[in-house]
Amino acid sequence: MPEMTLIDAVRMAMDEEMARDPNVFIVGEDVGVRGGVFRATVGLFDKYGPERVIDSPLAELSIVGVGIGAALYGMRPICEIQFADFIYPAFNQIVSEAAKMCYRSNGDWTVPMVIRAPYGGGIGGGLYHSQSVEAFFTHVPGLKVVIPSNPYDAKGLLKSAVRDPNPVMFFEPKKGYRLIRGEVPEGEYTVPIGPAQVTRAGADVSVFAYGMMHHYTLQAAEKLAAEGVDVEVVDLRTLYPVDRETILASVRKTGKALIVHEDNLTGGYGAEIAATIAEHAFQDLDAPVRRLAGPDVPGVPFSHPLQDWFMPNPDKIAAALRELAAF
Amino acid sequence: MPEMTLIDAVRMAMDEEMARDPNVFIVGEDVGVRGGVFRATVGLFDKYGPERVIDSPLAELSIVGVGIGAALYGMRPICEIQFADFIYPAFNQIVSEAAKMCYRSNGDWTVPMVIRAPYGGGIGGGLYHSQSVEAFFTHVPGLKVVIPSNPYDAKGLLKSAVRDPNPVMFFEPKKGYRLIRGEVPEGEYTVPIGPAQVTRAGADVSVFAYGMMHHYTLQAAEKLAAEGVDVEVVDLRTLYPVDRETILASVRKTGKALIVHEDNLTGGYGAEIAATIAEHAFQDLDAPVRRLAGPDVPGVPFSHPLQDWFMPNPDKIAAALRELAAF
Amino acid sequence: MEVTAELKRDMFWHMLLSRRLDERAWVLHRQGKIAFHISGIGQEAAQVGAAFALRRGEDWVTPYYRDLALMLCLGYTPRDFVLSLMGKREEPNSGGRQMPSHWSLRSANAVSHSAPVATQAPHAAGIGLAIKMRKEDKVVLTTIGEGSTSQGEWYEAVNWAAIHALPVIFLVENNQYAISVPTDKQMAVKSAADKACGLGLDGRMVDGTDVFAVYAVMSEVVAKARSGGGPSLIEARMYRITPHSSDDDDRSYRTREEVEENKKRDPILVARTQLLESGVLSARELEEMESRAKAMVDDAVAYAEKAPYPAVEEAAYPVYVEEVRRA
Amino acid sequence: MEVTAELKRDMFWHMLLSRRLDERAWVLHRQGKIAFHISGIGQEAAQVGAAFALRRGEDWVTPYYRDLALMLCLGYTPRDFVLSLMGKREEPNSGGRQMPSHWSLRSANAVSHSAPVATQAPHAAGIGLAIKMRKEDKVVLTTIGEGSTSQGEWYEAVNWAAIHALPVIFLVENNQYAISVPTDKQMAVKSAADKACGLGLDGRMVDGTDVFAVYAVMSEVVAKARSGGGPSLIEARMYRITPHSSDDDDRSYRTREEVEENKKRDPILVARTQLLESGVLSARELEEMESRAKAMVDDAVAYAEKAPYPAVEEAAYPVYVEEVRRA
Ligand SMILES: Cc1ncc(C[n+]2csc(CCOP(=O)(O)OP(=O)(O)O)c2C)c(N)n1
Ligand SMILES: Cc1ncc(C[n+]2csc(CCOP(=O)(O)OP(=O)(O)O)c2C)c(N)n1
Ligand SMILES: [Mg+2]
Ligand SMILES: [Mg+2]
Repeated sequence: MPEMTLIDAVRMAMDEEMARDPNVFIVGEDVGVRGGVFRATVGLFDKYGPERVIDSPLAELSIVGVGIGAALYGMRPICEIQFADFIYPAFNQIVSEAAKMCYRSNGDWTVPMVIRAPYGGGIGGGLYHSQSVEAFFTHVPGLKVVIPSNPYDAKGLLKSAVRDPNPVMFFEPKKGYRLIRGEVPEGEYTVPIGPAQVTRAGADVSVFAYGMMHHYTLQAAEKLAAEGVDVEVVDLRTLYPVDRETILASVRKTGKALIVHEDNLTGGYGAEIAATIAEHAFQDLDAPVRRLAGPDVPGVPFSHPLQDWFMPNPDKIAAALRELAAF
Repeated sequence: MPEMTLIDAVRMAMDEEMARDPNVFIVGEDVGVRGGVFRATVGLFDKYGPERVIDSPLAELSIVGVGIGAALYGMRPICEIQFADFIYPAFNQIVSEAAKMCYRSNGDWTVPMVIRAPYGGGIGGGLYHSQSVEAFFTHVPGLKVVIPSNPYDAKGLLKSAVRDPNPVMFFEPKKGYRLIRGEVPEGEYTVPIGPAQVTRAGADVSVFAYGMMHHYTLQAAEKLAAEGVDVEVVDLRTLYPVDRETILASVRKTGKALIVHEDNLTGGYGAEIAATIAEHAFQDLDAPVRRLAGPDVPGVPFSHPLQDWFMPNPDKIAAALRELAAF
Repeated sequence: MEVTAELKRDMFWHMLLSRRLDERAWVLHRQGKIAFHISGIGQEAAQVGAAFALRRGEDWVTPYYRDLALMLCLGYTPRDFVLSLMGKREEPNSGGRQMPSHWSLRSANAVSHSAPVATQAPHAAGIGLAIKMRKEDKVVLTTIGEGSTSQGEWYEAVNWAAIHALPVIFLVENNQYAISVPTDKQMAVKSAADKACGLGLDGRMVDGTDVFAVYAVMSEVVAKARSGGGPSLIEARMYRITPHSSDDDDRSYRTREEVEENKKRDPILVARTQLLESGVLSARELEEMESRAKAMVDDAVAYAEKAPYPAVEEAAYPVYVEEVRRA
Repeated sequence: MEVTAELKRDMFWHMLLSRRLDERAWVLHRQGKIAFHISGIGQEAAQVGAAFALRRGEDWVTPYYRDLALMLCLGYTPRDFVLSLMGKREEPNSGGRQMPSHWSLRSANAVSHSAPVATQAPHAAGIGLAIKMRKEDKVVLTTIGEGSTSQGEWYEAVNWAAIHALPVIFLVENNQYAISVPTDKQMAVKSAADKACGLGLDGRMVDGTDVFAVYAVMSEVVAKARSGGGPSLIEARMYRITPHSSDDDDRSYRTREEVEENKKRDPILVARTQLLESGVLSARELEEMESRAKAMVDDAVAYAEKAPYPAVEEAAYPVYVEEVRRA
């Protein structure tokens, strides 16, 4: 099985889906000859032409709005938002339109669409090239929200997203684009949207994470193993609708839960997981439900010492685990 | 002390603040001669003229963006969004600009601005005239988020919001506009942004609510009192930054917590409160942390039986309280 | 493109039916039988003229809330309308989920419409893009109020269509008010059609009280779009004869004299006079039409009043396509 | 508005200083001393011509990231710039919080700029509104790339300014690319100045490689705005001589020949030739300027390299105005 980077897996998924279904097309800024600013679409313009790999005007609202229109017509757009930080101009189209279309028309109109966006910090991007935006969308019924943490899942989940009849927000951990490598089979496979995955079984503490933070959590879990603490790691993968069963089963086993994300703490995605555990696994809990997240400042600052202060990392995760294990 | 409706109190606050400070002005759709579609600004156009009560073009993005510009210059804009449901076009300006301005400029630039919007359901407004949008903004450091539940607070908090040097999101429970009445002193007073208020002391269960749901919660608490259950009710008032101390003190006393909001459950504001309790009052909890919220559908449906299904009400709150009390 | 007498009568019939149905809605509102109505009175000529220029049922439409006459031309029935006024289960827009006048008619390629104005414009561009990609000879019509062209959303949509020469007709129904706000507070140009020159497409003004004038202009631009000639922007100018909606009181912002003056160009009057004077329609035929319209409206009301509300459980779905249930 | 020789030399000096500083940034990047640079090379004439038409320090500016030369004219120093390239504490934009070229200079009324393009345009309209409200005779200049005029945000801002005849100059620096996307994929008109006719304000094109031409046009429209004549929209056309940023590789989307051809209109060359040929500048004076620029740039780099990073704690504030600390 060939090893590849996360971004190569993303590209492979799009390539395969475009080859499979002529309705699939890509629209976004610089996705054409430039192949995307992160090179996620390199080669696809040459292969599928300007009609299926469309350089949009610099306007996210209409990237999504036009995508919705095409999806209503039966196409399968993949809309690329260049950085997740720039998704807000499209917020109205995503939340008011894509998310509500099926419900409001009692199923007559549907929006089979994927919105891809690189997210996350630690790459020197400052306030506006580092954001995690998942919490805004995991609150919106009608959307599905997916974040892969490794190349295998990235390919399999993105293929599922393209085939999904609903709007799917697909956020890619950009710090991991080239840093996270893994084996990816050549041929056809998909990873279903929905199930979380226990990526490391353990008995003492459960950690729930996704994207880059899942990658770091596995590293932290190794450290803890060396110290005699047996950590269970759950990669949430699909954030919305979330796989409650896997989460609750894990907490029922270990009695302790830590949620990790790089988005700022308050109102972040971890709040929902913590609340779910506090409500549905209360009697199994042996310790407070802990969240480790970015601090409550308006963004990841640029200067390196400040950025380091902001970002969760394996050491910070390990420290939180130690504390929880000792409770 | 004169009794008045919640919307009258809102208007009185604006009137007094405009009289006090010539930098205060109002901008929004139909706020001028029409006096706002809910009549929140009636009379102010005549009193302060078209330069201080500005009928904007039909474009929320620029209502807020222009407001930010004026605030940067030293003005004190009150931006009215006609319905909270229509705030999304302005999302980018609120989240990327207003919220981050102070931090990103290390305090050189600040945005003293209020964004007012009526929110909430139960008024036959269907998916797009019933929304609760607070959870999107209580996740955004740099913003303050305020929701009054009665006329006294509405006036006092709005006056504080106008004087606050930061951007304040001020969401008004529109179903309560004319339904909720209360005494409001004539003269100068403010209610500080920040502190929650225990509006009913009790020993058995704590309920955390705001806006219309706080109003209903008090009614539910009365029912429970008749059944021998002593409910403590906390009106959160300032949702962000939230008054953790009052929340935790209440839970430490009662050992049981219910959070009520009409916004849909998943990723709603209640998640953060539940998570906070689960982390910081874990050892005082005698029961799972419960949330009663709107169901996870894309909006409040129009047809009456469907709307009733969606909306929390005193009976549903009472039922949840009964269950929790019996735990 | 010869306009036969029969075609003229047919257009007039749809205008008349729409008018009588719309008037009845106001009556139902006064009777307390419905909670809300937003009227198309005064805009029937523009809508019918536009609809008849399409290949109805084959071409696509993303309409806006005043388009009752347009929808009737596409196959929407008076029963459908009254059902939706009453929030009854059978109404085709949404099964009772949406407020009335939030159209959807899948069978006629009339896309589901929401309340946030201008969101339908990018959808039309996206549909146009899909039509072009599939090399079909369909066109898409999208309508909007003049106030709503202040939204960046509309600008982006028109820009897309112009850049890609998409088969989209942007029809602005300029009824001179956006709730209370007159056109000169929405734009610094004389007509929304003037906006075309800044966007690089054809712009045309037409008398929106004259159905045959609208039909003529629309037929031209539709033919142009169909043959690959690209999009057009049409402003049809008329007057909003009624208050904005049943919640509005227009006396605060316009005089009765102004309204009365403008009623002289009521499109029903204009067309009726034209048809009677040219002998296309006899007084008897007119009378027959009137009683046919009355009968249909009576039937619709009677039918809708007896029709059931949605069952409560229906409110819970379909959030996702997987949950769509057909009755 | 006579353009003295001294004024001409002063303009040229700022262009030259900006160029040498900008070139050094590229060197620093190649040396691995900085992580990111986004260049203004090729755009100095437009920026300096615009800046000199203002009452610098008194008029207001909401700039965009390529405006190094503009900022230098306003009082930003080479040290400020290199400090910010290196994320050092003392840099005036943000104290190291923002990426470089995200300008802010409170003392010069140059407003803090963020990354999401076009957000600065509504701010300019709001500042213009405030100026008008206070009956002052200031103007506000806002700059933007041509690609970014595709954003609805920009349209709404210009619309506001046009409706209210605000003293705002919208300067579009059309460097013919938005990263990889050429102008004809952003707009169906020939020039961004053509957009003015659709919005009801004056639109002018000017050769953006000729600083004196820009100065002349800008002086006119600034005078007009200052005297209550309302806003103008100027397109200055030039060529982006460098890749989009240090992260970009422009070979995928444009030929070397094209770039070389366009370098013939390098604004530094154009101005230098003009000044030397007209005798306004002697070869010796030019040499002196060059060495002065080099010395200032050397000094800036030396200074910045020694300057401290922000202390880690500083990352935590100021989220709210209450937390602002002055060093
Ligand atoms: C984004 C958004 N903001 C505000 C509203 C509230 N609103 C509904 S209709 C309307 C006026 C629309 O005016 P216009 O576009 O001229 O259409 P008309 O109603 O006159 O046909 C407003 C402000 C809305 N529906 N959507
Ligand atoms: C809202 C938003 N979307 C995307 C980007 C990423 N981006 C940064 S600069 C740029 C191109 C801007 O082109 P143009 O407006 O022509 O300005 P130029 O860089 O050519 O000066 C893009 C797409 C962004 N900064 N903001
Ligand atoms: Mg109108
Ligand atoms: Mg450019």
